[in-house]
Amino acid sequence: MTVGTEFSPQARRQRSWREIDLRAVAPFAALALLLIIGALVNPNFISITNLSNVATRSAFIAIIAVGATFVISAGDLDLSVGSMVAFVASLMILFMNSGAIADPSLMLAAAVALTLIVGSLCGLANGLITTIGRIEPFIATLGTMGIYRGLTTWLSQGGAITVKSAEQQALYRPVYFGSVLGVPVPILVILAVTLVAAFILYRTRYGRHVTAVGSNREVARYSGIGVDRVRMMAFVIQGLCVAIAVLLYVPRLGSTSATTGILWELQAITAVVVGGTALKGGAGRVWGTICGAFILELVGNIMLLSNFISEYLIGAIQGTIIIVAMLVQRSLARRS
Amino acid sequence: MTVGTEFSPQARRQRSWREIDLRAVAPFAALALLLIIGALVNPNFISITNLSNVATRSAFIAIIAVGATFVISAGDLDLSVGSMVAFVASLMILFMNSGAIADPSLMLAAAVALTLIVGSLCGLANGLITTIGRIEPFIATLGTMGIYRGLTTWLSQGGAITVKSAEQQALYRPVYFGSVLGVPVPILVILAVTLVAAFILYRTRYGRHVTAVGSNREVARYSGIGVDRVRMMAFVIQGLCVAIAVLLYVPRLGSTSATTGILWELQAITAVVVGGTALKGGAGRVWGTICGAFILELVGNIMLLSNFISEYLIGAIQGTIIIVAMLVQRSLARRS
Amino acid sequence: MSGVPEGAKAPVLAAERVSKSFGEVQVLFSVDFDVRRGEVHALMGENGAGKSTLVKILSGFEQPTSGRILLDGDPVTMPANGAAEALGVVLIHQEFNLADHLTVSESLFLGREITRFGVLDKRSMKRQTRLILDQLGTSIHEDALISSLTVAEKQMVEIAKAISRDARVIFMDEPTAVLSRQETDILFGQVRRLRAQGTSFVFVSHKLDEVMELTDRVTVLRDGQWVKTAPTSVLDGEAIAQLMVGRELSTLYPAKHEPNVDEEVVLSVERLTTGYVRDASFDLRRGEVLGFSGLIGSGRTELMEAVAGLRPRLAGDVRIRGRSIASSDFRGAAREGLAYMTKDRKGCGLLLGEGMAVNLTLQSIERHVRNGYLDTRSEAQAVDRARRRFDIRVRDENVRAGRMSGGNQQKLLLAKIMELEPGIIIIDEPTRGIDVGTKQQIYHFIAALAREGRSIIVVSSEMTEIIGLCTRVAVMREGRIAGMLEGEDVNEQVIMRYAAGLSKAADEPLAARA
Amino acid sequence: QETKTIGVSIPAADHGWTAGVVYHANRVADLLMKEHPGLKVVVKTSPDPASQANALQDLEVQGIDALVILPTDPDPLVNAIKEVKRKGTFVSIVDRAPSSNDNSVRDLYVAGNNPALGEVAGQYIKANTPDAQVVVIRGLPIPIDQQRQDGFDKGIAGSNVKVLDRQFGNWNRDDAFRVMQDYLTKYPKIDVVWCQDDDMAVGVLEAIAEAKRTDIKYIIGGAGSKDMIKKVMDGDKMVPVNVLYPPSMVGTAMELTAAAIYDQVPVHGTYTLDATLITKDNAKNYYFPESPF
Ligand SMILES: Nc1ncnc2c1ncn2[C@@H]1O[C@H](COP(=O)(O)OP(=O)(O)OP(=O)(O)O)[C@@H](O)[C@H]1O
Ligand SMILES: Nc1ncnc2c1ncn2[C@@H]1O[C@H](COP(=O)(O)OP(=O)(O)OP(=O)(O)O)[C@@H](O)[C@H]1O
Ligand SMILES: [Mg+2]
Ligand SMILES: [Mg+2]
Repeated sequence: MTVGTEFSPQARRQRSWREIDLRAVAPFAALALLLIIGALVNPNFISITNLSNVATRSAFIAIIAVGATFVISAGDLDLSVGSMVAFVASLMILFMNSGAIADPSLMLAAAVALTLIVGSLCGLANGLITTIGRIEPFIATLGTMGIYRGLTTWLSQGGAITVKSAEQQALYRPVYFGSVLGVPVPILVILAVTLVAAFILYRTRYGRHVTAVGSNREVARYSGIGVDRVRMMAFVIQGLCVAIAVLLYVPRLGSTSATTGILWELQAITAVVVGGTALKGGAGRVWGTICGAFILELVGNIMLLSNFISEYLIGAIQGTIIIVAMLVQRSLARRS
Repeated sequence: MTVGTEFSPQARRQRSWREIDLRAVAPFAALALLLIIGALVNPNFISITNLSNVATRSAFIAIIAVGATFVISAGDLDLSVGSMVAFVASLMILFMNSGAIADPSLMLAAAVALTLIVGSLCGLANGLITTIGRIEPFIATLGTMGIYRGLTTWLSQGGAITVKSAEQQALYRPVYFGSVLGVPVPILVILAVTLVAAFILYRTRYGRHVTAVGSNREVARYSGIGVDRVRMMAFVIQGLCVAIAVLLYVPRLGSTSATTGILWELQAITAVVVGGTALKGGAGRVWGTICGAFILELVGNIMLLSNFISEYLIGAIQGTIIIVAMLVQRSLARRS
Repeated sequence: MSGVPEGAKAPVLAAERVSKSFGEVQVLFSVDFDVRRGEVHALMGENGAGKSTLVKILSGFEQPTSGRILLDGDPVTMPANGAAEALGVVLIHQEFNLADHLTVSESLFLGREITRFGVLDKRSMKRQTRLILDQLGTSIHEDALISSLTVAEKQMVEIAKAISRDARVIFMDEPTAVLSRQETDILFGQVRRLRAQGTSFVFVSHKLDEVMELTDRVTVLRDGQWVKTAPTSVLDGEAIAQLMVGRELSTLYPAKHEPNVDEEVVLSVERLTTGYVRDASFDLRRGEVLGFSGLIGSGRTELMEAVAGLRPRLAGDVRIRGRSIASSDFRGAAREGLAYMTKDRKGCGLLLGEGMAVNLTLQSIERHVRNGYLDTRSEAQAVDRARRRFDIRVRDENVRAGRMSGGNQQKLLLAKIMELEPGIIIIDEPTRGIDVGTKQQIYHFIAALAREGRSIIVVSSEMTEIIGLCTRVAVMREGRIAGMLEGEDVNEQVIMRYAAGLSKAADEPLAARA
Repeated sequence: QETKTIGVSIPAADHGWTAGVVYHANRVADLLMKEHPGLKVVVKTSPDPASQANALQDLEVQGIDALVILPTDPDPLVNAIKEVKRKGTFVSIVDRAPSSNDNSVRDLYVAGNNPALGEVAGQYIKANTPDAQVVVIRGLPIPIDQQRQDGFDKGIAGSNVKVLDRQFGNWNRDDAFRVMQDYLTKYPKIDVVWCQDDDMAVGVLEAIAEAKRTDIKYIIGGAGSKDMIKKVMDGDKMVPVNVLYPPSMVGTAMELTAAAIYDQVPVHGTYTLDATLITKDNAKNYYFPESPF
């Protein structure tokens, strides 16, 4: 997206088309390439059902990755998101099972609110430890990753936590499986989240500050930006995104376990980087991130639909494809 | 000489002494703290057997982390080391089982040589992809992580790969279980590796260049340093360290599988950061890294020896301890 | 000027019809330039004229788009990335080229470390570093980390690095921009010494008096075109300025405008103490231009950052229009209308990876928020306004700040601060790397601000600037305000005496001499 | 009674079945300590072979008279177990046997029967739907998974049952959901899904339900989680049977071990538990609603 740069007369726009756009377009080119490969591998691949399955499935990672785009743009990193999903989902289901509120829809609304609050608090905790505690985000969130995962294991006693009331399950199910005008709800949620995120990142003061903090903290400080506040806020946004992902995750299987969300943090970060945001911080590319999440999910999908790859080698081929996708991107970006 | 510039060199020198030393000492302080806690938790903890057990088994992570210190100092990151261990170990055992050389000791020597070569080549592959391919090391090594892991799964056909010949196992066993003058071999290997690494990092031209490259690539390039060569070499060193870890790993369990080394990369990176090396690159602290590896292993050991912690919560407490250790470090370092 | 033997006048290094384009933007147009053995050759021109680019091309850091480079008369392709040092061609970059994690001696020998049997010979590298630093008369410690040095100290390290090379030609891109007169004199001493041994220098500077004093020949560039090369002795400052700007310059400094004694005191600092600065007290009146002078490391920057709330104070009070400002409360001070312009434009001033708009409005983004979202059109207007007002010259509107010429970066930084429309402005080194034409504009700009009733503190190492602009001057020395000069006392001799510790403020005990 | 210590080393609760193991280990530990006043039972969990080897060392440091171990992955742990055994400690291995499983490694082997888990499922499919097209979801690439696959192949041998595909679902609900969804895209007709684990069965069922596909006759999970047994009990058409692979076997081993060190009975050799086929008729015998699994 180039929203941030199109402030200008014609000459400017032309130039930015060349330089900036090719870089932003690169992930989409890689996506297109994958779609072509997929279509060659299996005719079912390109069917609406399959593509909408893939897009729907990618919702969790995509939404989490949108949050990660903020954290990474601000020059930080959050490794705890995967276990945060498990933790927040556990609390949500436990609350739904607690029967604190009799009316099912009211209960559901309360559970949703609680989830969003818990998610933000988890994010805030990460933010506080990294900024006030001055611990490298990698280590700080590796620590909280252990903490959230441990708490989940403890809450579930190692097993699964399942929504008990069938009525509630039925009420909640459409949030993942339903569709509006033929478009699955999760896809709509991805779109909504991304639009809001793009607006915040490119069109608000806060978004500008995120970029500044991520590209040079000293400059940000000398410009009167509350660096720690901006970073903390990015972690909170990440927490909120995790909570939204949980809101979609719980209705899918109606349950969660200690293994929920394992390695999702790496997938989210990969989506962000494949989407064109640099891990060093600075300019974030929300739309690229979404594209990155699709790419990751598509790669797995193509593997499974193809008939000629040993199941043992899937991991190896997946790795190769990611590297090749990045190479394609780079060479496109260098063309500019 | 001019009058104006007489702010004393003495004052400055003292300042820098303080600053550097306290920061370097901090991880050791955290280690000492843990030793005290451990002694309080369980009287067996402080026994020679236990401590030497802990030190011995920290060998894998410690040695890998020494390599990671180079990569991280040079401003890169290697996420593939865990699966590289599995891959290299598989190849080593397969070679030993191949019976290509009849004489067992000769065979062992050949296997060792092969392991070191394969390790370096794996490292080189990572280095080539990140430098020549210009892909962020996070993504590049996430890709090769999948590749090495996938190849291992394929080699082992989903099962385990085990040293077949009992004779060879017996011959090789002392490399992990033996001791020299009462000191277990792995501890000696840690020491040797660290000494060599410290020498390279602090006493050779190459080490100096690693710091420069990690601190500021442009500056290094303008100083006529072959930046890509230095980075590539750091990945090769990392690969060599992985190979050395494999040389210790194989005699311990005599076997490897597709799950060997999972998450070791995170542990290695944690050890490096807990040891005081910044993830952004620049000054590397090899001794701190070793200390970090001990800290990680000790935390697990204390958990196991204490009998009052629910096993479900171990992950959570481990995470907490790491964060607290870092906080202790930070506050010590800030004292300066 | 010096006794250069006749036969040595052959060019060592020359550029022949060199052109350079970045993408579609051409910045050098068929320029001819040559350096003779044992001469100091000044390269002058407005900001963005292409001086740095030419110098980089001649030292291999950029490759020309067309044209030739001749070394000892033979065409060569300059090896890239500093490898030209092997040919005896060394460049001191306009922007620092030092890595934060290295020490001074490590930086000096980076890329050409001394080893014995493969082991770094730290002792001998330190010894040589000390030797060179002593030659330069600086007390920077050879083991100090680069990150702990001030801007001026870093510049001295860069100079040390260059003269420690066995160079035939040394390019110096604005080496004195951050140096005080004292350091500049030492540097010139070294230049003269090496010139006598046959080393050639190319000296890029905007300081006309230095050029007149040191150099043998002058080349002037304008808008990427060669304008003139002539012996310095046949030119005077005015002539050079005219060649650069292409028009006649009126007086450099505007008329001073002294505020009334009963003008309101807008900023008052009382007994402010930080790690290094002790007991600094001063007042600033409405419409006043107050200068801060002193030697390198005398604590001016630290004092001003503490006043602005960018550094914690250990003791003391800062009041703006009577309202007390808490320690480290940068935003509180900003709300009261105080703005601070850093002199470290690369490290603290500009986001080098972003364009002009983002940088310009970074601190004043509120002005461009409409109904909660950013109005990029209004930002673009602000950019256009700032470019006109500060004469920011770029040939490509979307260029990243890091690729703008040094002087234009400085103007952008100034524009960024002025976007705040502050009532009190602290400017640290306002004209660092700025050409004479623009300098004059900036001086008049400052004077106009003062006339509007704003108050300005100018921290500068350029004595003439302080004297030309300020009605009152504080001289700092070793973390204290050694004297507050007014009226007749604002002249070079008196300021120097205070700065060097030969005169002291009445209430201060005699400082022990080291 | 004299004081003795039993060390119990089991995998960390990383999916439903292992969670059951942890639950039963703790349950039986409490029972045993009540039964034998001098007895101390220490239960330790480890996520992977390397840390389980460490846990063994740590248990040894504490001093134990007997070890009950359910190895995360047996072969890599053989040496570590031998190390314990060499010191004269009574060793019981549960469920996962190393390739050289003799007296030099352990005193007692309580076997869950992995090949049988696959074989029973295979035989059921062969008997009920002899011409079925089957898709298989595997667990993680480790030996026990391979044993189950081999057992399954043996079970369907000699029939028209055709395996369309095998992919890894990592014993994880979400991954199983994903794999199943793609199977449904890839194959227009599937008769039976064998996913050999009840955790994965949850994801599989959800994927089928969402696709509204009616060609799938039934699925077979495995291990006997309470949710799946409930479905069998209730006569769910999609889940007609389950293959028992009880996590409680660790408790059995602990009880036998306690008996051995208190010299009540001589226990040596191999005890193999059946991979019982759970049907609507016998389901209620295996239903433990309070277990986490
Ligand atoms: N890498 C680059 N990419 C694009 N444009 C560049 C690059 N480097 C320099 N320029 C442009 O070239 C022109 C000349 O810049 P240069 O740095 O040579 O000026 P200068 O004469 O040194 O000015 P100053 O006195 O301000 O330092 C400027 O317009 C600048 O924006
Ligand atoms: N004797 C000393 N002991 C410790 N620190 C000192 C000493 N002398 C100077 N310094 C350091 O030097 C800095 C003062 O430099 P500052 O930048 O404030 O001075 P300046 O007058 O602006 O000079 P410059 O032009 O070098 O910036 C302080 O931050 C202080 O830490
Ligand atoms: Mg310049
Ligand atoms: Mg200063």
